[in-house]
Amino acid sequence: MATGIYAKGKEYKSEVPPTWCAGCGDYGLLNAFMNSLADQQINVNNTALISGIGCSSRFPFFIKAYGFHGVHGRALTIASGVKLANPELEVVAFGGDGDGFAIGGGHVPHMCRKNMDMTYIVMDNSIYGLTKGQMSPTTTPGMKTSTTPYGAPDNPINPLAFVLTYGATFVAQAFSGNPKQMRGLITQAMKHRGFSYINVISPCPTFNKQDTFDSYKEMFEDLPEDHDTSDKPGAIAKALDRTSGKLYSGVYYEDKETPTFLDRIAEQRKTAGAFDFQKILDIYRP
Amino acid sequence: MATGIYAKGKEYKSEVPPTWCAGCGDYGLLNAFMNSLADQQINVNNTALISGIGCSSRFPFFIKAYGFHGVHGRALTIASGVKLANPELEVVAFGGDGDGFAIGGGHVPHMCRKNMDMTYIVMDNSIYGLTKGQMSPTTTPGMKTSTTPYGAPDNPINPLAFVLTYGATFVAQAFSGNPKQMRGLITQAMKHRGFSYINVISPCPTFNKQDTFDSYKEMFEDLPEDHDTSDKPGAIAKALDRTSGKLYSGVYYEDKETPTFLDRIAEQRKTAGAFDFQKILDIYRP
Amino acid sequence: MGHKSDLCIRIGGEGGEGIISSGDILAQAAAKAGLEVLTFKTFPAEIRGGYAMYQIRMSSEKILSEGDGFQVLVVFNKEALDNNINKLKAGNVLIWDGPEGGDINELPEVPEGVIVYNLPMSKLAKVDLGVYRSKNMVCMGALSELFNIPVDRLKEIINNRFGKKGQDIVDLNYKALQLGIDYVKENHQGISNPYNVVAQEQNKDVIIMSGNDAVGLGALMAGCNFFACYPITPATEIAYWVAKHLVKKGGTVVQTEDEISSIGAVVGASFAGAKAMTGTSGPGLSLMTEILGLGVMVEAPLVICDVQRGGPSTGLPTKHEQSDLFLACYGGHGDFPRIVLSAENVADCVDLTIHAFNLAEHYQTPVILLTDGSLGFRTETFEAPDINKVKVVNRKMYNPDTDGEFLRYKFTEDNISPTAIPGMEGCAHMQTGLEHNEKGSPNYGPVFHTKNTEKRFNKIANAEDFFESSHSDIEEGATVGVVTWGSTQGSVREAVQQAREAGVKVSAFYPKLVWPFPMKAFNEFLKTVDKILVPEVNYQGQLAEIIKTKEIGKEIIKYNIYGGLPFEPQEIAKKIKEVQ
Amino acid sequence: MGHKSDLCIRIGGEGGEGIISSGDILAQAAAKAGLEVLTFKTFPAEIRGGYAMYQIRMSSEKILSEGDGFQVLVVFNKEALDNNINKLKAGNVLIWDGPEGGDINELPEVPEGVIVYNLPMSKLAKVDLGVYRSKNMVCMGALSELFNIPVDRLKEIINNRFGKKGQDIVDLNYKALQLGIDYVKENHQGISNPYNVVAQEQNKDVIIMSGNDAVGLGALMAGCNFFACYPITPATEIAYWVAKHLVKKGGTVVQTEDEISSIGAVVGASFAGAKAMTGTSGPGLSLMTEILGLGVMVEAPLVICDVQRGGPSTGLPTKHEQSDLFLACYGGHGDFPRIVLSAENVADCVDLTIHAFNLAEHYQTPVILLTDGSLGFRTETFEAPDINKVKVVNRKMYNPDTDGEFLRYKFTEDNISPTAIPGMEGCAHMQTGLEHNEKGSPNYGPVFHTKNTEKRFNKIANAEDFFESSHSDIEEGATVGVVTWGSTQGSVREAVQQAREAGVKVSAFYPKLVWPFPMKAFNEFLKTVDKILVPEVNYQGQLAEIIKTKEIGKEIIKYNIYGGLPFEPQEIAKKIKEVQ
Ligand SMILES: Cc1ncc(C[n+]2csc(CCOP(=O)(O)OP(=O)(O)O)c2C)c(N)n1
Ligand SMILES: Cc1ncc(C[n+]2csc(CCOP(=O)(O)OP(=O)(O)O)c2C)c(N)n1
Ligand code: SF4
Ligand code: SF4
Ligand SMILES: [Mg+2]
Ligand SMILES: [Mg+2]
Repeated sequence: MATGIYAKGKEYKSEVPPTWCAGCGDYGLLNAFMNSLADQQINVNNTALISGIGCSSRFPFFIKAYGFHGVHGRALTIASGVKLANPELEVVAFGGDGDGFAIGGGHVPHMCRKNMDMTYIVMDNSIYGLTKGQMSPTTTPGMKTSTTPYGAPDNPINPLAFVLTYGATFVAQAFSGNPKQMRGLITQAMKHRGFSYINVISPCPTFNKQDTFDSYKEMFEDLPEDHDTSDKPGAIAKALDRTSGKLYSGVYYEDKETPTFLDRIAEQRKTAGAFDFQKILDIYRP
Repeated sequence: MATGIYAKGKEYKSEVPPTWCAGCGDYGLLNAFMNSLADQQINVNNTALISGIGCSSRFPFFIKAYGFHGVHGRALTIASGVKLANPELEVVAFGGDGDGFAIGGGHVPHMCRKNMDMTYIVMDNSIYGLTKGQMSPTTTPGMKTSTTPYGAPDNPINPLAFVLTYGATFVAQAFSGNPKQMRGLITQAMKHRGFSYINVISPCPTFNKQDTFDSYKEMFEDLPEDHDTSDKPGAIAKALDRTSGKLYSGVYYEDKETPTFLDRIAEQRKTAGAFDFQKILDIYRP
Repeated sequence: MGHKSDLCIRIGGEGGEGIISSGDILAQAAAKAGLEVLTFKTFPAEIRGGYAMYQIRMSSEKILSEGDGFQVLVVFNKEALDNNINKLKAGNVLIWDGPEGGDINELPEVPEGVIVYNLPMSKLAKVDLGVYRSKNMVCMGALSELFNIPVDRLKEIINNRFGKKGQDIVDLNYKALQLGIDYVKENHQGISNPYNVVAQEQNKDVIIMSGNDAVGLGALMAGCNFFACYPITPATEIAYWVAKHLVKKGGTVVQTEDEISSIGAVVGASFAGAKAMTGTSGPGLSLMTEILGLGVMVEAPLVICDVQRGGPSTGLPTKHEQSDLFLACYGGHGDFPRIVLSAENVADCVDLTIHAFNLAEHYQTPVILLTDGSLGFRTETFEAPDINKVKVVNRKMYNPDTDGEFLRYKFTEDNISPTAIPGMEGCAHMQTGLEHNEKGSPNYGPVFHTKNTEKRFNKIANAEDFFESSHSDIEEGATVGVVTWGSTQGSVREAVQQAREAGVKVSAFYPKLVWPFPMKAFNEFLKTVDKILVPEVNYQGQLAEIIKTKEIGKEIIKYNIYGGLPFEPQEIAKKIKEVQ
Repeated sequence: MGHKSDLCIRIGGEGGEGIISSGDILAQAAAKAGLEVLTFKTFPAEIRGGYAMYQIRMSSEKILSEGDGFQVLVVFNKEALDNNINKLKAGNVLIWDGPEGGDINELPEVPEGVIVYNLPMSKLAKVDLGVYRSKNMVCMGALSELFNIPVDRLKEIINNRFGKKGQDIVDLNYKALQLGIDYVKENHQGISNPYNVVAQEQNKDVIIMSGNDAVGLGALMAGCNFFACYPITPATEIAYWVAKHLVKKGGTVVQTEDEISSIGAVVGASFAGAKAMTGTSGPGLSLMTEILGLGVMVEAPLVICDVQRGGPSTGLPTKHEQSDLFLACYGGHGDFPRIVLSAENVADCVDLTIHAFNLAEHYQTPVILLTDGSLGFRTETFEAPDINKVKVVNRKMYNPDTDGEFLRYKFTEDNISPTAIPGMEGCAHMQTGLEHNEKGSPNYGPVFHTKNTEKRFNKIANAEDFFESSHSDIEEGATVGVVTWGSTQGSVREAVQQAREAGVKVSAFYPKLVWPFPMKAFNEFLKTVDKILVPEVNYQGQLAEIIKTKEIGKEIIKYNIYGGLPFEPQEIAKKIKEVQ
């Protein structure tokens, strides 16, 4: 095995001990992710893990790969620069529901529609963890948080429906309580060409006492066998539908046809013509 | 008639002559909007029109009402402050496709999901007009613009599908070439309680030579009679569907049930209790 | 060394071990006993793990700063011991739980002369009480017995805090307290205790409150009725406060999707006539600078409170630093002025927030109030403010009878244009971030840009006359004058006391307004000294650099630390002696 | 004033009347004729309507600035006449189309001694040619005939420009030219024309190019291979250029959804090893300051070009101002340094962009290059640069053989840590905007924050030694030294010439590096003068304020204009005389 590739998931773990509370959902992703790296035989030297700010955004510290822990909400912007500068790299971006869909929410549509070649994993705990318990974009209305002492007044966003509408070409949902399924989904997402998104429901037992492992366990179900992953409106409808009280894990949507951003760029390079410095100067010679 | 209310649409026009090119689609909205104001007997003294930066964002200058022309992409943030500070005001925000869905795209989801009590009208010309012809979020892929000399590499966004997914409670599309229909839609949108959105297809003959009045005229059709404005997944599917080569104008979706942000705030105020300065200090008296 | 009557207790341990809540209770008990209290807390930037510290300074006299270290150290774990043990001096006290709660007889190495009081709080809680997490209450009990802190007060507070959770919880805490008290009584009776505080009657109406809460209180008193914000350490508590209380007065508080949206909403609310504010820390202020310029351009009254933290970038989110002065004074594109205030202590947080609103309204311009993380978190006792005595200023409104035609940006003698808000009849107008004429229509000609630029700068040029914008403390014969800003002012005040007690002559200048710098008062001050010393918790000496631009013709001596901690007064006192 | 051989023609009218394109053609023709050319354009901020102006200065000698007004004025409408007529002096020429293209015999009021040449270009185009929009070409023909600009050159350029559109278009333009030529021949023959330019042989390889294009060219030459941006006036042309040309060299150019995304992508690309850049104007730079701090914290080499415009807020998007120096030097939260450069002219835009990349790579830190709207838009002739002679610097990479264990933020003697990029084996590491230890792990203790803060500042402290970072022009016996930055440097150079020609002794200091200010060179310079004069196109005197912080012990005289226009050299020359 080449240096940088490991046989077992746990060998991908860095020396840095996770800073998460006992019982934090993010541990589930960490394990699943490391196992998926081993499954895929990923080389950490060619891997860049990019994140924003939040409990969840500490993720890259705990893996042996190259990593970048940026500023709040901008993980995708930085990740896109990494990938475009070196398309050889395996690029995965990480963040929380606040990082990704509040302050960072303006960037997601554009990564999706560009079909930027990378994977984005959001750890959704319906709360701001690191800043100690304020309303997040996925907080249930009416929930009391430190900034909403009389109950959260906002309707929650629906990350899956968002990225589907934005044009992400691979969209899945996973649950921290089911790391085995998650492991497979991560592998699928990383192998996907183009922009892949995984919404990980990852409870925060410390600050969100309402959305717990137990309550989610009740609600989670695999997507039905007959779910058509090529039907986007169907996938959106599934994501929006909360009448059943169920949450579905699995692959909502997959599109292998749409060219990726790098594909398009490569196409353009061909029409741009060869580099000739004197020819460029000629334009400016009077 | 009280001061500030006018009988005819054109009386709502300010002294400032529009800065738009001859043939700009934005004139269509201006006329339709003024006529709608007259239809509704709106008082300009109680009206605040808020915009960002762009050709389209000059809109408020041309109406007699209170107006605010802010910075690029932030019209909705400013408009929300205006409305929350004085719920008595009629608040309408305006902008372009770049202002609203590129730099400002991070704010739209949150105004929608909050169901903020105001109307947002985007003049979509699939180009950056004011800065003279760069790719916008709705530019057709492959189109050559000044920043994309080898063709635009990005897939376009779908504003209607976006705001529907975000949770806007009134969503319509209009066409500058059909100001009569637009006039009615504006009235409906402004009368709607909560966040209402109108996507106005408003060609830029100066910088977008591809998406013209003529090409749009071919494509535009009214939404079918049997379109169900209460079916959100259906509305999204309709918005996403480009296979027919058609564009539909009319009301895509309407939801009169979801409480508005002001409704929720009012609810909370009740539980907060009465103001008593000494009682507050008591918390801090040792 | 501070006052003789001072007692400063520091408790250190792992975040989450109840250190913060027990510190709060102790501080309140001391305040209840009529003492002045000033606390100092540091948290880890991570949720779990990392070192947390709570220090309670109590005194019979006004406390000016965190002080010079502490006399009593309580350690809940080894990290706390290692971080702090060497700061103890002969005669100071270590409260000792045993290594990681182990055998109390296994003593740590301590500096010479340090007194060690055994207190097996872990064991008492775990074994005797059966509830390990009550360790902090055992500790409180012991401390109250050792240092004379009235246990009745402690009980009262515990009852108030935990009453809602049921009598069981209250009783458990009482029991834990008693265990600590009893242990001390049995084991340390008769030991001549070097420290004890004497409860005293207070006939002032005192409150104990944090800097962040105080900003909220100030906003409420100033008539703030709109607050928008995005959570950020160490500023979020301002939002908690206003979210709870402003609404009772009919105000609106909204959590937005980011800081840009917050400041946008604040500008909009101000346009609509509200007294609007946002609270943030450095990263948020960076994001707000574009719209800050818009606020100046449209002449919107609004207030931004920046609770500074260690930077740049995400930096040291829970650490102390005063490094956003440049950003506050110079940030944002284009050449535009803004008013910048800085608070010294918790009472100042109330007062200056009120002044910030008044200045904003009077001058129709954004005002930035700088506080910092230590000040935001620390609690202090001070006299309860009287809402009926507050002077509230409102923007000058257009009056059709006296003002002629309504022109939003009318050139006037004092550069303040009477304004109008939506809803007023006949005053409909446009505001724009483009340069404009008196009416508000875009105009890029030399005349209006020149005149408006001058208007924007000139209108606030005399802001120092608007309120008590600085305080000079002049000692005759002093050659050196200390000048600083923010909470370092407290350390300087105490350092000046120390220096004078040691016979060193020194003067000091305390600006509350830092931009435009109160030059009239400062020039008067400068006449009395030969050189100035500027201690700041940043690298470049941001205030010192600004003062240099005033070409004061005197030596300016910078004194900078940038390790994430505030100054100790003794450090400054030493420096004063050095440079005098 | 200016050189004897100077000719400066100004054409004014409504935006969209072909003024810009005809000006471009005229400028190119002059350059083709071997003349030095420097143009100056102003556009309205609106798409339609508003006043546009194009000024072409041509000379047999190097042109240093826009100059002192113009000698020939062509007006396409009344607004252009009103805006400019009073700037004409006796002996200057007005080309007169009649009022709004009406009766040419209805003469306007002109200053005494101004010569009026009738030229009914509207009529000639509309009536004689039948194509009104060819009015500008009629005008070109007339100008070439009047002022000796070789008409063959004009035709060549027209052929190159319009050839693609078909011979019809070319012929139409030729015909229009000829109409203008013929009119002059018939009506103004024999008039003793006070101005004419003499074509000359050029044996240098000259190009004519705008400042924005030149920044693109510099980036390409420096090895830039990643460029992200969001359109903004007056910077967008940089993006046009790189979008067209960088890709040919394998580079990547991406238009992002906003400026925050641009700078984020640039930081990411730099992390991945690219030479990355973004171009923007003030509002964009304001939005970028948070991530600028991140770039400094992670020590990312990257370049930001800010093409300044009038501010604050949306301000005066197409007007001239140098008001982002404070933002560039002091913007962003926390106390952190950055390298700031400022360009004087178009050739400088090439050179300093190259230096910007080299500095960024060498010091592993963000570099901001300040230009401005006039410079970005104006075209100038200069010698074609040689890509083979360019010195390209690359960041110091980690070498396992000599550098020991890989530590991304290793403390070294020169404060530069050898780095590694993803893809390198065995160097996987974390970069974070949190304060960190040598490895890159978060650390908020006093030691690392103190040492890293010092490292960040110290590593660039001697940046002035890295390249020719300033230029001193010392005249013996001069008491006053002029210091300025940006394109005002050109006006100062010309003013200095004028002053010296008038017998006034004066020195001047031209910093290319403005932060950290090149103090070694400046101190040497200061020894030779008694006081300094700092002309700047902003209100506060941003450079003057920065110089004040250096406590130079000499009088600093500010000279500020802020009307949206650059200085005229004669204004500065006059001031020099006044203060000497
Ligand atoms: C510009 C800026 N604004 C605010 C913050 C404060 N902040 C840090 S993390 C965070 C939210 C974290 O929530 P989320 O992204 O959901 O992650 P979690 O901690 O829940 O995993 C906030 C508001 C910041 N660091 N920077
Ligand atoms: C922060 C910032 N970035 C960029 C710009 C430049 N800018 C002004 S308008 C505009 C885009 C206009 O496009 P759109 O919103 O579609 O409006 P249109 O002109 O097409 O109506 C841009 C990029 C700006 N003013 N501010
Ligand atoms: S606070 Fe919540 S999200 Fe953060 S580490 Fe703890 S459990 Fe996880
Ligand atoms: S440039 Fe386009 S969008 Fe702008 S005014 Fe002209 S036609 Fe309208
Ligand atoms: Mg979260
Ligand atoms: Mg547009």
